[in-house]
Amino acid sequence: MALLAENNSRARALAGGTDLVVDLKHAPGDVDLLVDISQLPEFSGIEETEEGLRIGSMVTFSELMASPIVNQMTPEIVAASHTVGAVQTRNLGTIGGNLVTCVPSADSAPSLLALDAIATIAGSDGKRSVPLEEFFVGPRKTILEPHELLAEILIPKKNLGKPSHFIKFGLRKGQALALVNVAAALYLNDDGKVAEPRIALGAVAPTPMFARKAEASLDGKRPNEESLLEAARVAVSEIKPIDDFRASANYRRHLVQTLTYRTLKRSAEIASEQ
Amino acid sequence: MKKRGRGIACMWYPIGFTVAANPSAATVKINTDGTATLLTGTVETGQGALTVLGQIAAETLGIATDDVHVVSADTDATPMDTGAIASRTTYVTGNAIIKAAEQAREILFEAAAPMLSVKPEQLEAHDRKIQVIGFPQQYKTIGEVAHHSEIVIGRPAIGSGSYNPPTVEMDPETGQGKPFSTYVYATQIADVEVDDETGEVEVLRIVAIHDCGTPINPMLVEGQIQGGISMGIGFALQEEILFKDGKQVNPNLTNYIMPTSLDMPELEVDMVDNYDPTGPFGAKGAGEPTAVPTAAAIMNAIYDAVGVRITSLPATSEKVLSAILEQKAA
Amino acid sequence: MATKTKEVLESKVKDSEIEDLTAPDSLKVPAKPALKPVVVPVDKPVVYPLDLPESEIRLRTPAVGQRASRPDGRLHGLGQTQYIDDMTFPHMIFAKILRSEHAHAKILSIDTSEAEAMPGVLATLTGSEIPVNSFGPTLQDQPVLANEIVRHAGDGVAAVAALTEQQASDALTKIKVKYKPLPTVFDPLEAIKDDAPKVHAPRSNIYASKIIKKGDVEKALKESDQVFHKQFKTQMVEHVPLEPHSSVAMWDANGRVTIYSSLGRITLGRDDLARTLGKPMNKIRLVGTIVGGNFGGKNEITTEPILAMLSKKTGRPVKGTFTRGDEFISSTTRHPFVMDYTTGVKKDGQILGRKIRLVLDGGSYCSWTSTTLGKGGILAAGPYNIANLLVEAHAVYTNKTTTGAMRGFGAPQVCFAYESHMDDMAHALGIDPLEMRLRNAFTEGSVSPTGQLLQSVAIKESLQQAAERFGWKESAK
Amino acid sequence: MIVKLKVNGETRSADVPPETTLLKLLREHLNLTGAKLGCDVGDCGTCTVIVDGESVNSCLMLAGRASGREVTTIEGLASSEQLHPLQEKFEELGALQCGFCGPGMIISAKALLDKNPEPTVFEVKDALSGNLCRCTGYTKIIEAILDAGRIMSTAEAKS
Repeated sequence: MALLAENNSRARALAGGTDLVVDLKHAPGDVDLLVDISQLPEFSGIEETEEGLRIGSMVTFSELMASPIVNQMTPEIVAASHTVGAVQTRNLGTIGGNLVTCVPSADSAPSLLALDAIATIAGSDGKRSVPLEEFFVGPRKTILEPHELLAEILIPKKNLGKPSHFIKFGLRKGQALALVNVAAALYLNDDGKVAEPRIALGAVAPTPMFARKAEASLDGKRPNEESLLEAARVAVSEIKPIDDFRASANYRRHLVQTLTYRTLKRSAEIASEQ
Repeated sequence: MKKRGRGIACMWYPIGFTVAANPSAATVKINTDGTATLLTGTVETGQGALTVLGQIAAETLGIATDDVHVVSADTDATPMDTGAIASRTTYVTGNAIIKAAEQAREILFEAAAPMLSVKPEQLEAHDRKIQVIGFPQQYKTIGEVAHHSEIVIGRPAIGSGSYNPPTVEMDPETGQGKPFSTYVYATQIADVEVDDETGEVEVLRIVAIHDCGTPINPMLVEGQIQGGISMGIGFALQEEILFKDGKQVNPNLTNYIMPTSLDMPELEVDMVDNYDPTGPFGAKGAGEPTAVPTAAAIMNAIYDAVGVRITSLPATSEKVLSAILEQKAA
Repeated sequence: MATKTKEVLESKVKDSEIEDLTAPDSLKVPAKPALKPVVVPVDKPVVYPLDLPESEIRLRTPAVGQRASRPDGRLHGLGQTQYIDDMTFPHMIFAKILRSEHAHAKILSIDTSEAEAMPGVLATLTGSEIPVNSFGPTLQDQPVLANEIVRHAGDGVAAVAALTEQQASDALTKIKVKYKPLPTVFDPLEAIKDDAPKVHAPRSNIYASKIIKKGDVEKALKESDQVFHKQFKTQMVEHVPLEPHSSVAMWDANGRVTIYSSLGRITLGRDDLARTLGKPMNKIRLVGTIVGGNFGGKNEITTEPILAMLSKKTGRPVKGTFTRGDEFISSTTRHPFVMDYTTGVKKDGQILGRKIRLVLDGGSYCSWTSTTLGKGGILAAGPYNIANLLVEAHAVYTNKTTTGAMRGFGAPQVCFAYESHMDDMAHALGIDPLEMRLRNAFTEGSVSPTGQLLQSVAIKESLQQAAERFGWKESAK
Repeated sequence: MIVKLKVNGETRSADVPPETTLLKLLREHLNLTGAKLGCDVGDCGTCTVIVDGESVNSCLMLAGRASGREVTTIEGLASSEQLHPLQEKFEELGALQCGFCGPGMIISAKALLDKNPEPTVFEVKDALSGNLCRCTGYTKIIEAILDAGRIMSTAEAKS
């Protein structure tokens, strides 16, 4: 970290390298110093602690998918990990790298957001924690200072096993970039009403985001077609999608509506099965 | 909701160049042990041409595939060839090889005739033997004959030949003429599922039945069909070079969307039983046509599933959804 | 690992032994020679079985009809197939090509002096140094390296040969090209208009046309029970061979040049090289290996004359391998088609007459457009008996990537149109799509759109066999 | 920088610039050209090798990171007596055409079968989604992998 701090903008931390090595090839002169952090023990490992499920930032997507704890407690994180790149990139790519790169379409972000994940940041002057939502500042921009690194992700204990569903929509099935990512999570009260709904969206705004108004519209309601559709419609009003060569903003709005409805519906089904 | 649909498309496709001469030449050298070397100027581009051409030479000489070694693609050493283009290799180069091999074989027949006390025209090459037609028990092995011809008589069994498909110039006013020697035919049927809320098209299964005349090597023909279909699926649903102000915006494999293993449906491919008397052992060709009807079959299946006619390719999920929404609005 | 890239690189240059320069005196010694990294120990050969028994199928007679395995298949599986980029030769150097960022512009000047002073650079090349700076299978309208006008963003304008690929790439950024932008046209339907900017001024943008005429189409349409019309369009597609184009050229003391190339057609490739290099054919040796995917995209020379000239300038083998980006922007692609179909049918589904207009986006150069136009036009009516037919097909230049040969030469485009059109008509007439096709399909002895008597026709058989295999009847809704 | 690693069971080392990828190290410094350069950015999979049991895109891994680790390339599969079952089945079924994707495909398949010798068709497709092929439509490749898996699990059951 001292190395990163003293070299400031000309230094980069190297995690899995699936994005950074490509960047270096495109602009070889931009970086003077690479610090390999992928093997740091304090940034690795998956474990259940008092606070919840701790995922080291240097955990690869393949490790996440193979982890019994993650499969059991947060299966949607496994599902989301499975949509990242292909086997070879999942073997190299880390969850921390995916979040720090901070592209709007980062596949790991929505399912983590939906479970109110917390990011722990390590700096030369100690550690701090922020809700993952605040970690993202803009496209390719996080709150990390040059001397700081993302150390770990924590899924709070109360959200382990929270009914959740994730859908990635891309232009093909293998190795796809997301046009839209949607993750939903919710509880059902004893009287069958929705509690603590979360709707997290990717690739439809400068950063991965919550659809807070949509969540509010669903909170306390029975999850029927009317309430779920209404939430999906409200979610569309909250996003700021762009037109690009992959898809129009309008199409992304359609997808958000359809996929928000589907993820909420599936989450509610899981909840009622429990 | 996901809706199922099926679509059929058939096609025809010519072998070789449009009118223009596109000859191939070949040389076949029979070794004194009865194995052979084939020289061809074509290039193996993955389709299995050299294997098929070796099989054609072997068949003409009555020997096995493995008995022929194929030398290719060196302008210093191999005869001219118009090349791996226009689905012409099996047909055009194949016919040239038959002529070359027949010429070499004729030398063996002439050497064997006195050995078997018959006339050369009474002989055939079969099962690594030169034998008397109708009397297969009267034979000499091809190795014995080749050795005798080269070492005793002093006449090495080497043959060369060339072939150019016969065509007739097209009339400039009406286009009437005979631009190609022969054509192949095919049908593909696609079974698809269309999500009418996202426009996503999933191809579940494609049945493809192709005519290539005699399949010289059915395994390689199947490979051509399967590969052609994957290219056809990309053309149908995903692939497009996009421009902004005249510059490509997706010149990479991240954003140029070609099918991955996960995008491929179940394929059932087979061949029509057919024989073209103008082709080598009845064969025509199989390279390009395999990619031709796929997109049309998929578009017809989309229509069958959700009732929208896609008139411009590729049928991206966005395009399909907007056609569905337009139809609902109308 | 914590590595200071820059520092390490600099220290490396200091420690380095200077590259052995055996090249002629005319060669400029690179200012900052890069090091040849030292390979330390063991270079054990790769191990694999040398005497496997042959598969029984390859030993069978008769040979035709056998599912014989491919001899190259084993080498592929072992990783032992030598593609061009796997080849190295002593003293081999690497070439890179600078490409135009403009879709249409006049080249005012090209200054390579700064690039020549870059570390590791041994030579540069521009179009004016190529003996005959044009090529193309039908029309020789394409420069090897553009030196007067660039016609699409991707035209090569200058080349660099250096000790490493990275040095060659770095040097490209130092070449200064001054352009004067010219008006552009990208849409083929715009390009076909009289007042459109001319891609090859003063010539018309329409550079090839084909007409096929049979019977009396207007009369047939009048006599039809129903007439259908629809326009179809297709997109530009890339071949995507997994192996990018690659070649190595080396000039020898007898003035012969040997070129190893990923070309799929060496005989005509040598013709093109003899022409562009101004050399007799017997002074050129073109060798192909197994091409790592072609699909029509490797049917023409691309960088081969450039590498040959750079080899002549440096006295070394010169390798040039496309990046994936080069593969997209500078190789050929599939023609986009705009297709207008008008078809008259009887109530029972019989096609009486068909009128077709095809406009092919020919991109910036002709390449294999004439063949695509011919095949597309001839095949456009489909495998059907149609007594009255008019096909009019035109290819037009645009300031886009060159379109050329690609698997099917226009057939996938027109098949998409005629088979979509066929289904529309079947649905409108209430006829099963399979039946609609069977009623019109060619049979043995049918006459093609060009008046050819067809033999070995198997279209109905393929339709029926496919329908049976699919379960067409059973799956009817 | 000096990179020392184990490649196909042999200890190898090379002095390379720090920005060298594992792919360049293998191809240019160790003369192992089985892994190919098809895109250089991790999209095509032709450069796939196994590092410590996991398949990776060697074009995305810096050589320095492979230091001290065990790398298996396509050249490490066969012995002087026999082909690897994957190589055998790929050849027998005509699974490869131009062959350029082949080494990467076989390495991805090996990484799969080493962990899961009896995969489903979906698992095979999923394991190959990072290896593009333009010739074959993947069909015969998938068949060959399933067949090779059967051979490998039978051989394992016998031993």
